[in-house]
Amino acid sequence: MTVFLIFFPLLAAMLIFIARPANAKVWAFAASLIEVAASIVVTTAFVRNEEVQFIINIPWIESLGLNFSVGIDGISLLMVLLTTILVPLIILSSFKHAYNRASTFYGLILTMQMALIGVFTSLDGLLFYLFWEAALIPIYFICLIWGGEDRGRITLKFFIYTLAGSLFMLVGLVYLYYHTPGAHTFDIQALYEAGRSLPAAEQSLIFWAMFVAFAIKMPVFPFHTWQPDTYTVAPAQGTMLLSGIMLKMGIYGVIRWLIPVVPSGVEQWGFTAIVISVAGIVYASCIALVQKDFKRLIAYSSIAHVGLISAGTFTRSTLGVQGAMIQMLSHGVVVIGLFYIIEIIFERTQTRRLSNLGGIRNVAPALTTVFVIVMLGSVALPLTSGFVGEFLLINSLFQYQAIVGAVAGLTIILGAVYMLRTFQKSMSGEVNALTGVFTDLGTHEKLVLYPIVIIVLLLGIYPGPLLEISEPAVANLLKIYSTYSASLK
Amino acid sequence: MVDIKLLASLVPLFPLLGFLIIALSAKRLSEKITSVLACGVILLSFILSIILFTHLAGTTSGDPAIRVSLFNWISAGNFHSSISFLVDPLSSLMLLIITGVGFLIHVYATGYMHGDEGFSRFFSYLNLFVFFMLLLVMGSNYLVMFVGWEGVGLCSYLLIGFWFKNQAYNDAANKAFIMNRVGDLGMLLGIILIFVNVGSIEYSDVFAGATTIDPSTVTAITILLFIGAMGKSAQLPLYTWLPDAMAGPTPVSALIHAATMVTAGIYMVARNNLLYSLSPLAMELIVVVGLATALFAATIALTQNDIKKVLAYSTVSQLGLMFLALGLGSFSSGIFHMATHAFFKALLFLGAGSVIHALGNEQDIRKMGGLKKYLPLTYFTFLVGVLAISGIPPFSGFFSKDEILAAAFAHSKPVYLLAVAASLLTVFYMFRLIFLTFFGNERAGHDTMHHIHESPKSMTIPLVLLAVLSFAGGLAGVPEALGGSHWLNAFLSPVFSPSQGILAPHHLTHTTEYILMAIVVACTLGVIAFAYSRYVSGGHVPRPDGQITGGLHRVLYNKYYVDQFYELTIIKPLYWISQKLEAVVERSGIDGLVNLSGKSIVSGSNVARHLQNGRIGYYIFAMVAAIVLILVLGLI
Amino acid sequence: MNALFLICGLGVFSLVAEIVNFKRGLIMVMMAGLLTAGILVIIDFGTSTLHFSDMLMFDNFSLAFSGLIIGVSIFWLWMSYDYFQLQPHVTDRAALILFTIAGAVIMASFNNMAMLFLGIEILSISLYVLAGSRKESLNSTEAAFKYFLMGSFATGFLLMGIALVYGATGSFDITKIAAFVATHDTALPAFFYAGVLLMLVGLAFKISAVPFHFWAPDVYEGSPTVITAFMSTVVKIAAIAAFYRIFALCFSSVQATWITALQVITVLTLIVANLTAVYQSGIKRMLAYSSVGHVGYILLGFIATDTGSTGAVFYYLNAYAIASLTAFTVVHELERDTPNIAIQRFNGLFKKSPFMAVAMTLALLSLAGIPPLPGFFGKYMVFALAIEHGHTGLVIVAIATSLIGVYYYFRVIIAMFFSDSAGENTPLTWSVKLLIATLTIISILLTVFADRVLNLVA
Amino acid sequence: MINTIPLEYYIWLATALFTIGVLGVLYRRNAIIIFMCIELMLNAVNLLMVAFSSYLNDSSGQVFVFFIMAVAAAEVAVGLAILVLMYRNTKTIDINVLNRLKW
Amino acid sequence: MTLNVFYFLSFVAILSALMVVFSKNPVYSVLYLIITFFCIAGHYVLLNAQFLAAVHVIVYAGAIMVLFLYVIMLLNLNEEAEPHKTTVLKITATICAGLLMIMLVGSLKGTEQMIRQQPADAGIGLVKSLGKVMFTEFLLPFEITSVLLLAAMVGAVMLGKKE
Repeated sequence: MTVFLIFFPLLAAMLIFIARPANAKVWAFAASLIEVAASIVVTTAFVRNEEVQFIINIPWIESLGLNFSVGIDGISLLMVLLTTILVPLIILSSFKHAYNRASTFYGLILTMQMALIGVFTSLDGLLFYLFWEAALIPIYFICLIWGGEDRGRITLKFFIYTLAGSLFMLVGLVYLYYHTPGAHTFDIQALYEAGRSLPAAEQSLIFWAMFVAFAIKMPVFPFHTWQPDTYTVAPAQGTMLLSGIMLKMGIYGVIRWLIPVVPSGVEQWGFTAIVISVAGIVYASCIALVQKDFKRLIAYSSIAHVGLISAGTFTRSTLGVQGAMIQMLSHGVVVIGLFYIIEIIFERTQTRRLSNLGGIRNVAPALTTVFVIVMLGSVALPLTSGFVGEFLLINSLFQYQAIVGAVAGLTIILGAVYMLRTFQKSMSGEVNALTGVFTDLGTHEKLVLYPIVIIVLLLGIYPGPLLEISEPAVANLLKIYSTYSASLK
Repeated sequence: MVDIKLLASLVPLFPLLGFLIIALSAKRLSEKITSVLACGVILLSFILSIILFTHLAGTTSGDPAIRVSLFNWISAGNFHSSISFLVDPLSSLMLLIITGVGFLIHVYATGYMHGDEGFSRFFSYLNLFVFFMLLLVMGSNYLVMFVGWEGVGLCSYLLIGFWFKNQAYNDAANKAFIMNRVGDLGMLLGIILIFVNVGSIEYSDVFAGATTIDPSTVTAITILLFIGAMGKSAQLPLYTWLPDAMAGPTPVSALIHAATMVTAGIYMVARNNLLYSLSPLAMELIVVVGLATALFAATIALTQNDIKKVLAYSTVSQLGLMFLALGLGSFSSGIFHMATHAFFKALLFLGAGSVIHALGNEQDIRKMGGLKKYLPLTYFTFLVGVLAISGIPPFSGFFSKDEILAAAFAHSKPVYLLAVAASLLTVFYMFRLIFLTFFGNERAGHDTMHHIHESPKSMTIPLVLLAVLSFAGGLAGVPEALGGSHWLNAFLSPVFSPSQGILAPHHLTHTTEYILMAIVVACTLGVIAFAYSRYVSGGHVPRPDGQITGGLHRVLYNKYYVDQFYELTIIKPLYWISQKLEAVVERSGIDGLVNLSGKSIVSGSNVARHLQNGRIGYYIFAMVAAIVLILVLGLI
Repeated sequence: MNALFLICGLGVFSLVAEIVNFKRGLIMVMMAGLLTAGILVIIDFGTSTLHFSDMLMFDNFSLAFSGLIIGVSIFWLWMSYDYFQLQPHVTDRAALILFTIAGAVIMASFNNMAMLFLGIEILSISLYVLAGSRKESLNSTEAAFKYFLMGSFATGFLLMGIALVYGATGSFDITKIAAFVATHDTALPAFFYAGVLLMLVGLAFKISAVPFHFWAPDVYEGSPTVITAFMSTVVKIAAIAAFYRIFALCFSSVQATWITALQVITVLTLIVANLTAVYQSGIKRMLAYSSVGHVGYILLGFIATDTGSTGAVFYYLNAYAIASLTAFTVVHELERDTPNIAIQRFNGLFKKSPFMAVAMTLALLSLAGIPPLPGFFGKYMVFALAIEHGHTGLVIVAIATSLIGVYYYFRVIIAMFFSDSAGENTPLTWSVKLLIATLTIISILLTVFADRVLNLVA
Repeated sequence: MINTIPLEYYIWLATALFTIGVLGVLYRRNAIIIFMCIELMLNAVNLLMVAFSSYLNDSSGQVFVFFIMAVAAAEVAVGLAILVLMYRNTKTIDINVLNRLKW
Repeated sequence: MTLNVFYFLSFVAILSALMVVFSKNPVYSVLYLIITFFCIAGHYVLLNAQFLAAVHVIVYAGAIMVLFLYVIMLLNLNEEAEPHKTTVLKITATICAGLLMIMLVGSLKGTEQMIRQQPADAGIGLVKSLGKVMFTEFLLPFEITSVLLLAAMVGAVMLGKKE
């Protein structure tokens, strides 16, 4: 089943690449719907405990200790669900846009999905790394081929920057690999053991090697400068993929591949990570305040949100990690909605400068409603998805260190400041020449945005079932961590 | 027999349904159906509230509170929270006020908003507001209260910026939301601190475990919660949003910014009376903040010329008085004043709305005057409201304000004096308002006067009903000194008894109370006379904006320059820092560093390629030199 | 062994073909012959035999490398079909190429210094000529001249090294030298070490490691493109095989002597080659620097001369050769009319010929070492080896340079996908399409069956 | 005969000749002279080989010298052909003149 | 006596080798190189490599150097063909070569330790014994040399032939 989940999108992508059907988008959409169905089947078959399920383990390169080993536990399942549900929305969001070489475009999106699901299900260190990098290639080309101005330089910076980070992770993984007991292997459990057997100083080094990779991917201040440019230049769907799903890889990496692997390193440097994450919240929020470009503004807001998730994760508490899980889902949905709204506005007005917009609310009530709800999700209003996660995260941070929690809480204020300003500048006021002829949402757009709105509200009102899915697995991972810490004392 | 718990959970459900139906049907429903629907759901909730109220009032034995738990909301690790309701005397009283006053205002609004293009939007927001307000007061744990707390903030935001074409209104809406958020952060942290120390956020668990918490932590918790209240109930220093919030339609000002939402802070403190009573420091803080706000806002109100702004500052001031009561440990007085205030302030706002409506959206009292004969019903009801707020017996305000002043007197004399000053200032500016509006010369333009008309029935009937309430509302708390039994105190005692046990408030003798009442009433009448002589007999009209002289006057007229102060100390620096962060740290600093590494590679390459200069002679030299080096490396 | 005879025989055959004027099908015959040779190699696989008084040893190592050389040569012939058909001296060129391949096979399987020397010289002398084979072009002449002059100079050092080693050990036989060195490690005269180092220099020149690489960019740029492709694939494989064979098998017990020098060479190669490649505007010159850079990564694998490294080096060469060949095929197709094309020639290639663009992209990604392409596994293996042996510092340098590598490879990719098109569309023949597709598929198979490839030389 | 001459002498002599060859390659810019200097280097190696061969009493060293000679001859043939080709194109045999390929 | 011959031959060899490098006229260089080769042939004789000495004279002095002469005459090179060299170049060239020399000589210190394994056999340099080794042990290289020469021949023709 896991194999199907991973490789069905690739298969579909290959077929689309080769067959080049005239209406590639429809085929891609159908494929992504099948993937949704598959993920639902998995969810129903999933037993809610801490076990990793649907395990497949095939030797690949034995001399390198590389096995094709995948499986799904609660944490993975949530991430897989996020991926499978967002991808159809992303594909659907492009229906109005006639991309050149559509088959390539949709093929790349599906390839990306393959890599993402692979990342979230890998149980082998090197395999994880392979999927991790494999996710970079399709998104790079999506941005390069269909991106905006100056994309060559910007996407290259993005590529090299993230690649640089992940190479550090690779070094860390290899180092761990050579410390696995017995015959060396990249099996996740063996890596856990290897990491824990290392002395504290070496764990610190491994911690930094891997943390840098994850921090760049998320991205956390000060490793973030590739992100605003890339988000701005990427085509809408590319931005959605990047922000909606891809950055979750970093947090997922921290949860599964960092905290349990080098507990002592995390113990030693976790606070530093929290501090820079929290500093990033305030920093990115401030910069978002003065952005003139709508997309860039949301890009910075994403940095701020991710900073909070990252900080919460590093508290190593169930509350924090669970908060991170739910906030990842929420952020994925919300940010996709926001970027799509930006795309809708851009497509109609050909501008993303806030000062050129305004008054859209007069002519597009449906868009306004959606925008408001998604925005509320972003500013974490209770009963929207954003609140559940932010509450748990701030809670965990506050328990960890009250001051840090309080500073992190500033996101509640600053987030409102820049989001409301954005809403006001773009939607309120009188219409102008650009926005006067604005048409309200079309069918396709509604089909994308309404589900997003529903998810935002549903997650906010009744997050219980999702939290229950990941709770045992999170508790299990943290137990691995805490037993180690306890054994030191 | 219908299950009482079901009824309880239906109370917030009806407004929610109303909201959903109106919102989802977009503009397809006609104004009439929308009005009926919107008012109907509130009415249903009101009826249910009455049932609940009578149920509670009728239960004499044991704990009368009704608890309903709907479903688990957020749970992770050891944190659990559910969507659950608690209906006890305090919340049932709140329910009555919210749904009752809310219903009247809804009805009023059907007339007031008639013909507005956002008619259905307005009512959907309004219903949503009632829903959140009900959640706020009915929640049985802090998180549900917080949901309502933020929810009402949202509706307030939406309704202040209801006329979104005007960017000034939008600014006001943003300001309201953000200032509330500042408070909300404090509140959220307070809730988290409670959870950290008690391990639960259910009221019952927290109150049961309150005495086990470290006293300094209690202080921290209560102060954090109070920061939330400062934002929501517009106390110093977070009050500036409320006057600006008058940008919203007048029914909104009446419902949200006078009767209900802004009193959420009062409710919250009253709800946590046990925690507050454990922290004398927090109580002191509330006293100071409440009193300062009362005076501060009252002085500003003296010079304002916008009819709604005056009322807004008056609201801030009154809220200050309520906090004063709470801080003095006289929780039921605070609640009492909150209730009466809800009546008369709603009345005043609606009356003002009626005036504005009649004058074609004119809000400047300098352009009114002599409206008594054109708008008799409005004038009459407005007068009732003014008398009530001024504390003229036997209007409701008299009883509730008197209680607060009595408590202040019992606490300390200076506090009492200041409180009296605040209430006398209130009397002055309220009468200034009514005199300038309804008495004297007609200063409105000719066109305006031509179209002037009394408001439709849908607007006047609520006015009348509210006037009745403003008059008679005080009967719920006639003090023993005046032969009453103070029914309200008795009704709320299950809620406040734990804290009263700790605080053991002073009781004044009846004689003292009589003297105090007499003094206050006498002063009040004196002030009224002064106002009359100045504005009616003297015909004094405030000067236009440009001609204001006198330092104090100007300071007051400009609201102590607080907005400017905030602009200068917070907003400007924030943007300045942000801009610098972006320009210096982000672009030149971090990104500059990243780009520099890329550029240095390219320039390094430009250097390195000159190693390859195409000349064989040079190549061979390099090779021989390298061979020598390698021999040195390998052999030495 | 038989394969070697067959290849030499084929060379003579093509010379004879000139006389009987058999030109049309010559390339086909060559390919068929090479295919047969490849099969002969495969048949021998798993055996380890010495031939001609221990002159050659065909063990798994040499068979695998010979197989690789022959296989790559077949694809190379396929790619350069028109180079033979459209220019004069078909048979001469064909013969020279076959002699070169013979030399390459000898370099992969020698067991005696004499064979090493002769193998290198057969290969080099043929290449000097081939590099200059575009006689009308000044660049080609310059390439031949530079290559020849510096090559023979380096041969002098190699010979000096061989002589000194012979003087110290009394034998040219590698197994005997290895045994002698192992038993006399303290009693060896100092000039033995000088000999080893001089051999290092001579071979470093052949594999074009910095600072003995100066010839490579100029020669690669000046030579006809197909010859450049040949040099950067077949010749490089052979040179590396020879280098590995002599240093890993023969001099491994005196590693202390040459390891420092090799590390310095490795670091220099990584840095200088990758850095210089960044500024290049001509695609061939860029690929030349990249090919020098790859030598640096392969040398990283030499630092640990145990069983693991053989596989790593072999796999790396596989990945590298396939990717390079794909890249050169595309370059060759694009430069039909104008030699020495700039990177701008790739502008908008994706719009004109997505097939070529995608294949080129995959090849470049593989060269850049982006997973999951085989180039990544190659890099990964040598990195892992270096980390295992504690050379983390070297790995950090290698990682930094591979990032620089990404930079210049991606310039081509960006040109293909981003810029507007330049130049006309040249339709591809089915043969070229098939070749590109086959190479790409092989590249993917290399990823999937990496374990099999690794086990070939184990 | 050889007993009277120490091996070191030959090694030194060969080294000297080899170094003179290298010096010539570095010193001159005339391609033909450079070729000749390379030949000198090879001859130095030959001398060394023969010396070793004699002192080790092993004839394989001398056999190797044959191969070196063969290779030297082949190299010279090809090299001079290239040189002539170059001279035809550029009318010079200065090694540094032909440097179109660089950077 | 033998030692004196050695000294003489070595002196002439080195001197003429230096003259190869420093002669202005390429023809002189060729001639000096031939002298050097003869000296080396003399050393071969001293070393009991009589056959090799003969082959050496034939191949080098007889064939290779003649080829050089031909080419020089063909290209009509004279003294002015080479531009003036800077002093810096001269000095660096000398320093480089000197350093190389020092390194090589320095590495030869251990030579004295080498003990002859068996008494000298004057026969190894004769055709008989060389032929035996070449056609048994070194048969393959010998045959492969033919491929080398073939390649060189084909190549030289290919490059030299006018189109």
